[in-house]
Amino acid sequence: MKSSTSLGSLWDTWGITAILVLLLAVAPVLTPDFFSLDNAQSVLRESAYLGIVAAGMTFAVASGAFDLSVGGQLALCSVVSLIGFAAGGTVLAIVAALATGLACGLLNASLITRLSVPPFVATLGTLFVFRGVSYILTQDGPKTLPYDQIGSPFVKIGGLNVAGVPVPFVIMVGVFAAAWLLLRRTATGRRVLAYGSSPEAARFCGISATRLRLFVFALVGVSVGIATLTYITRVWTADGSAQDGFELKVIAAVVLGGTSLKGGKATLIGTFSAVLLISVLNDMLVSEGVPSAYQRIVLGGVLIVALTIDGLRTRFAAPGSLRRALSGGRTPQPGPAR
Amino acid sequence: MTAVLRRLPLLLPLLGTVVVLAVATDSFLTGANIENVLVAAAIVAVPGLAMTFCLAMGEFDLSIGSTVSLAGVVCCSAIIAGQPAPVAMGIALAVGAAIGLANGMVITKLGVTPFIATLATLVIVRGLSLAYSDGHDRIVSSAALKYLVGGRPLGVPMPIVLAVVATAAGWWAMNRTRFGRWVCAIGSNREAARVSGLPVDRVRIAVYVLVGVAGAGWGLLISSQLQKGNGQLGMGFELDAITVVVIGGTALLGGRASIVGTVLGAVLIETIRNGLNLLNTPPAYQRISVGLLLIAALAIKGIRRAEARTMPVPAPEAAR
Amino acid sequence: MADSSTPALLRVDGLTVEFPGVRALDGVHFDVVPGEVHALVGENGAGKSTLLKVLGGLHQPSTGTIGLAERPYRPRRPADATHAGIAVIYQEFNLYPDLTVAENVFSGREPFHRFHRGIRYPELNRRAAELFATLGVRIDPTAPVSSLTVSEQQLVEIAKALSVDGRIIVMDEPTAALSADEVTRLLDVVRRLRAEGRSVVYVSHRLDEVFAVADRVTVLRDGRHVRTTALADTSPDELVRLMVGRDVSAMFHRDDVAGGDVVLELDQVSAGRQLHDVSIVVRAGEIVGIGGVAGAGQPELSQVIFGALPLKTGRMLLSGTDYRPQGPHDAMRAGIGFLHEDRKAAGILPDLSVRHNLTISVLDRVRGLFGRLLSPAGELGVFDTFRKRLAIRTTGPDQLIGQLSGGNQQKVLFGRALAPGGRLLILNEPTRGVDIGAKVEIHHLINEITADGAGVVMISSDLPELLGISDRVYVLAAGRIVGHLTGDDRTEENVMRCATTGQRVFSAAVAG
Amino acid sequence: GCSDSNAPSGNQNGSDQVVVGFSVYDMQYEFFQKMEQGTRAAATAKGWEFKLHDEKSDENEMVTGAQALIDQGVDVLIISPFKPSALGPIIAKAKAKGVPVIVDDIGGGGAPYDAIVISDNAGGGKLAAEFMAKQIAANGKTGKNVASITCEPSAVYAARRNAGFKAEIEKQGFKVVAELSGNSKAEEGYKVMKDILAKNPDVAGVFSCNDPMGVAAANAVKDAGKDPVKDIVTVGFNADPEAITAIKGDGLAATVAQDPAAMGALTVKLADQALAKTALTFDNAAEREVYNPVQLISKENVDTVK
Ligand SMILES: Nc1ncnc2c1ncn2[C@@H]1O[C@H](COP(=O)(O)OP(=O)(O)OP(=O)(O)O)[C@@H](O)[C@H]1O
Ligand SMILES: Nc1ncnc2c1ncn2[C@@H]1O[C@H](COP(=O)(O)OP(=O)(O)OP(=O)(O)O)[C@@H](O)[C@H]1O
Ligand SMILES: O[C@@H]1[C@@H](O)[C@H](O)OC[C@H]1O
Ligand SMILES: [Mg+2]
Ligand SMILES: [Mg+2]
Repeated sequence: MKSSTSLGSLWDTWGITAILVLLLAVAPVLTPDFFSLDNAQSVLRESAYLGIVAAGMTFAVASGAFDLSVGGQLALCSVVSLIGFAAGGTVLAIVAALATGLACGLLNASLITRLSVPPFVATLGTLFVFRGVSYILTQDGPKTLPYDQIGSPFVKIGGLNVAGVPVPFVIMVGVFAAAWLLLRRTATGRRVLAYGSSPEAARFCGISATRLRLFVFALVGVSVGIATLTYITRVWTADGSAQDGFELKVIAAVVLGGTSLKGGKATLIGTFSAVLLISVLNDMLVSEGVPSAYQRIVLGGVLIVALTIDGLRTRFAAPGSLRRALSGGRTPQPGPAR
Repeated sequence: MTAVLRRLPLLLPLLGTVVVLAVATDSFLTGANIENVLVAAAIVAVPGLAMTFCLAMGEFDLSIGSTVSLAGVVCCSAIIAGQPAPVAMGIALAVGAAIGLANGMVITKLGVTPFIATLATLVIVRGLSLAYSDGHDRIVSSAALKYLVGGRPLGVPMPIVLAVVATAAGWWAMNRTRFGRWVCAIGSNREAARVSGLPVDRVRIAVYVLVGVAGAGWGLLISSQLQKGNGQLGMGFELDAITVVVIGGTALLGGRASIVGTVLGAVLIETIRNGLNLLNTPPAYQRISVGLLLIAALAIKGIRRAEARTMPVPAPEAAR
Repeated sequence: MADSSTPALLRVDGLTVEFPGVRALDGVHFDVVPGEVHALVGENGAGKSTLLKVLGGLHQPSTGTIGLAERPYRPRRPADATHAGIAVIYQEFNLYPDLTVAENVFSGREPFHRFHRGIRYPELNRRAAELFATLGVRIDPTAPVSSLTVSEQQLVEIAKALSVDGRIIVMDEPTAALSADEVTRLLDVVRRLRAEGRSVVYVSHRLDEVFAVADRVTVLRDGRHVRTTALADTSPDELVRLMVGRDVSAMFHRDDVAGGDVVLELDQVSAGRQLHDVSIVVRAGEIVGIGGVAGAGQPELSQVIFGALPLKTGRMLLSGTDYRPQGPHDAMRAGIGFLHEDRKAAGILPDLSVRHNLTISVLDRVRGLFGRLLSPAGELGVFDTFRKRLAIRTTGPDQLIGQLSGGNQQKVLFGRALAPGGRLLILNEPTRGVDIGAKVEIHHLINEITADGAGVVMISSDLPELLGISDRVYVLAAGRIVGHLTGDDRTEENVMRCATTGQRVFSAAVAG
Repeated sequence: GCSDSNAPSGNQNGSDQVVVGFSVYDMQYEFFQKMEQGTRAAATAKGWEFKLHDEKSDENEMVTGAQALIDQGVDVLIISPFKPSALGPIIAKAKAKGVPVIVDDIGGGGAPYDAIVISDNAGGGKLAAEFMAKQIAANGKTGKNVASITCEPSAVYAARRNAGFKAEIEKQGFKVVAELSGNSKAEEGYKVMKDILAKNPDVAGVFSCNDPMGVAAANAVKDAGKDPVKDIVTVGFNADPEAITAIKGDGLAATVAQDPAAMGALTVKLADQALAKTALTFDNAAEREVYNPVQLISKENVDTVK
């Protein structure tokens, strides 16, 4: 069989990874101790929770929706997990985080499928609800992992390394591997892409929108539950305000990675690289002592540059388009547009 | 009446909320409070109307909250530097237009997806605003700037006047002009719009400029209230603007727009917020209530839609 | 009538268009003289649509020249074509579902008030209505396009092209979705355009239309020019040979079969606003045709069986047991396959590859590792089978389906419907847009399925096809069964009589 | 600090110069800019090397950045934590490396820091209440209703201000008829005040637990045609420049001043003592708290404070 991988489709999957590699190549020049063990571990540890949720969110975006409530879910899972820890130690803390995530996801899913509330509004609404409930549960002050529990296995998750690799990062890699299998090698993953590509056509392929959305939003919830384990054991505390604005960061990582907001296309490799890209960039800016106002300007600029390369690629994908682009014409996007 | 309700499904939850508040509080239905709600609603409605065009086109502009901040900082700095207030406001609006133009160019000419492009501008413009103001307040005392929210032509608060004019203009532009139809056409099927020879890029750029200017206008209204500009203002406003549009019934995927829906969406949100304050609701419960009411308002619509679906139209639904 | 000695209005020379992995056009030449109808024919994927897209400014050739009225013509964008007086009806619709019919027809050319910039809606709607009157159809100009049937959408596309007032009107398979009398009226319009001195480029897989309306014909094969000739100098058989490169055996013929057990029974079924008290039976091994004019309720009938439309009253039985699908997923699990008539809106999964489009209905059967994970090899197997069987022209399994020619997309969707191989297959317009060779192959495949014991419900606006392949035909009019034709009663006259006059013709008892 | 490490006589990074790491809440706020100036000035005066990290109002960034400072080998860490309750993992790491930790402002979150310099937030709230009661009386008003605009519910320090205010004002016979959150934001403070005025046009005073909301509330009072000094006594907290300007122009009745620069200098002093392993003296030994006094600023004294 002749392989039909074109440069274009390679870029779709690996584009952001290429930019990440580029950045890693210049990092030691700009930031001499970038590859010091401490720093490298810190970069990998720091973004695991973002990455894990982004892996789940990739499915939601691929199905043509997104979940705005993940910040509220993270807050609630963290608070409940800490309550669980206080009540029953490590096992209960873990179970509480996962179960809360799943419950949040199922609640979103049932609002969307049973009450026909559009995902945007349903998850915007539950964002408020989850944060509100988290606040109520922390009325007497934020929940905290007590300092005297420093030796407990739960508290250690966030800080441990195996063979020098931070455990949160190991978990993140595991989650991405599982997510990749789910997306690329199971019927369910394929249905997600089909539904995102054309909900109407998918319906006539026997894909049940109800079950699909139930699955997708429950999956996002579970991913938040897992992320909570790496998050809460790193910052040791939570209340209703935890990770304000988280939803936009997560969606940005997914879209930056190359997953289309219109649904139907997804790349977990892209999401993974985008998460690391943001984390590496942030680390470099911070260790260079760039004031935060300017950090923002650089970060925004890099986002645009990264996706400009992508935009230009699509523009030059069609025959004769290079010439036309140079002469200012427009290029048809391949495939039917919706 | 049922026809009106079908076209403006938000009326029902709005009326319900009003009735509940009228019963539950003794101050909701006072003149001062109604004016208070309407002014607050007018202030989000104006940018919401511009955002309606963006969503109708099937796109988002996330940068609007940062534009609010930068416009306020620029306007107040200009006033401090001795510019007459109208000139300062003009400069601020021009800055808003420039941000919109930048968004539009990056999106159409560089092919960056609107979500990332405007997210990047959100971050950059916030950075500019913070860097320019160095984290300091730009405090002014300007009667002319104050007139934007404090003025009362013919006894009507200025924001309401602005919103009424903007609604009329927005409705006309959306439903009666070629521009509005092209916006919906692009949102309905971008490829078809291109094949039909519509000036797709020009329309898209125009919409981003519109949102930029409206964002700057929003910033002026906020700075008019606070008599200052600074780098912190307007955080998270992008979600507020998009929310009033979406609950107003404009399709997130584009193609359809409801100008009046956006205005009702703004009134509903502000009514809920005001009502919760009148009821002295603690912040945690306020969040929960706002969330639940949002869902409830749209669930009512959703159930109506589900009912409609059991009486299917002859043709298969369009794929969306 | 013009002949080939008249100087050409449009002249295409040495045109080459390349896509990654394919050369869609390879040094093609082609010309159109004023006042002629020039047909363009060829197999699926021969390059017809690509040529038209170049004329319309959608694709840019890598080499070649085009002259229009003796001047170079290099359209870079659709507006260039419109300005040059070329109007194109593309094979895939380009409509805005959320806008009204009239807004669609005049998109970009809306009449507006100079002073207040408002669109002149009364004029807009009136002009749209006039256009539909010339086409002899009634479509409400103020209806949203999302409420139209596929054939109505096709008519809107035609009206759009006519509204441009072009010198050259290019039509890519305009009749693929039209019913017989709509086709007749369209051909009249084409003749009228010619009489007005305009030129028409006409693409169709229906050679009878080509012979009925065209003056000259150009045959493309594999992106190359094969022959241009006056129709008077050729025959259908010769055209087929030129297109396919070999003779194609006669149209499929099917002997009468006696059906087996009843697979599907509908008892007084009403659904939607369109379907009333429908009772039909389908037996194993049978092909049951559903006839009637467009809009008589055919898609509704097929969708209610497939669970895509909820049942209002009546009941359905599948192999004798009660059948109440909650949605198409239930129907599929019950062993029903389905082909939708709207390829673009409800057929293709545009972001997925050809392979994934094919296997989406049989995911449960392409499992490898642990019986859970999909097996890429299994999927390739499905792909290979159908590519060979249906001669799908694609660069490979990973090509996006949207990059296939229209007819090849249709073949993929047919394969998808067929793949699960259940007890009942519902086919809406199975051969829409496919070439002659593929049509015969599709008929063979349908025959094979029934030989394996499945029942088939077949809906086709192509009456000869419907009658030629069905064992029995039910006729629908205004959502009710008005006829049931078997044996020698299956004639076009009988179908048309009950479909249009509502006169009831039953050649056999309906109930099983 | 804890003396479990056999720290070399010099310091962590091997050279003679002491390196101090300062992790700051958010450099976008003037309050923390001043705190940073005070800290930096005191540190450089001692000849120390000063390393800054900006938490950017994010608990994840706080933990990451503060831990990175420790990794980089600072000898002592000063931190104004965005989330006091997230100090645990930072202090755990510091302890492991024998780095003393001095907390500045906000709160200590119960972790074993070496010392915390803290404004008397509850005391500040009390000062605000005392002033408000006095000013209401001076205005000749008899209304007994007042309102409070709070920060976001997670801000522990702000909750203490409100608690201090409430306790005192109620003791003085007033009733807090509205207690609503403006989430620390000026825009929301303005709106909330409008709602308060719509329901309770007769409130005699309003306390706001930061100045952006306080000045915004004063603007809302003015926009309702009332005077934020004479009609509705409006009091903020922090003595941000905008509050000082407003007080001078009769646009705000009072604010409670903290002195972030002085607090910064104080943390450096404590850091020095901790490095030298001298015993620290606390105002509240149980919590290892060192208080920095707060001061009420009104028209009367606004010209006398710097
Ligand atoms: N979204 C869906 N729409 C329609 N049918 C579905 C959907 N999800 C699963 N199914 C079908 O439901 C049945 C059971 O589903 P389940 O998810 O338990 O198993 P599966 O499909 O074999 O597993 P997986 O898809 O995860 O590999 C299967 O026949 C499957 O094809
Ligand atoms: N955007 C595209 N990207 C890649 N290949 C394409 C694209 N468009 C068309 N092709 C290829 O070009 C060839 C010619 O396609 P074209 O659509 O012109 O065929 P056609 O003659 O119109 O066929 P049909 O009768 O099926 O409509 C096909 O092999 C098709 O796959
Ligand atoms: O007083 C400080 C306040 O001004 C700032 O906004 O948040 C932290 C507080 O300690
Ligand atoms: Mg499954
Ligand atoms: Mg074609």
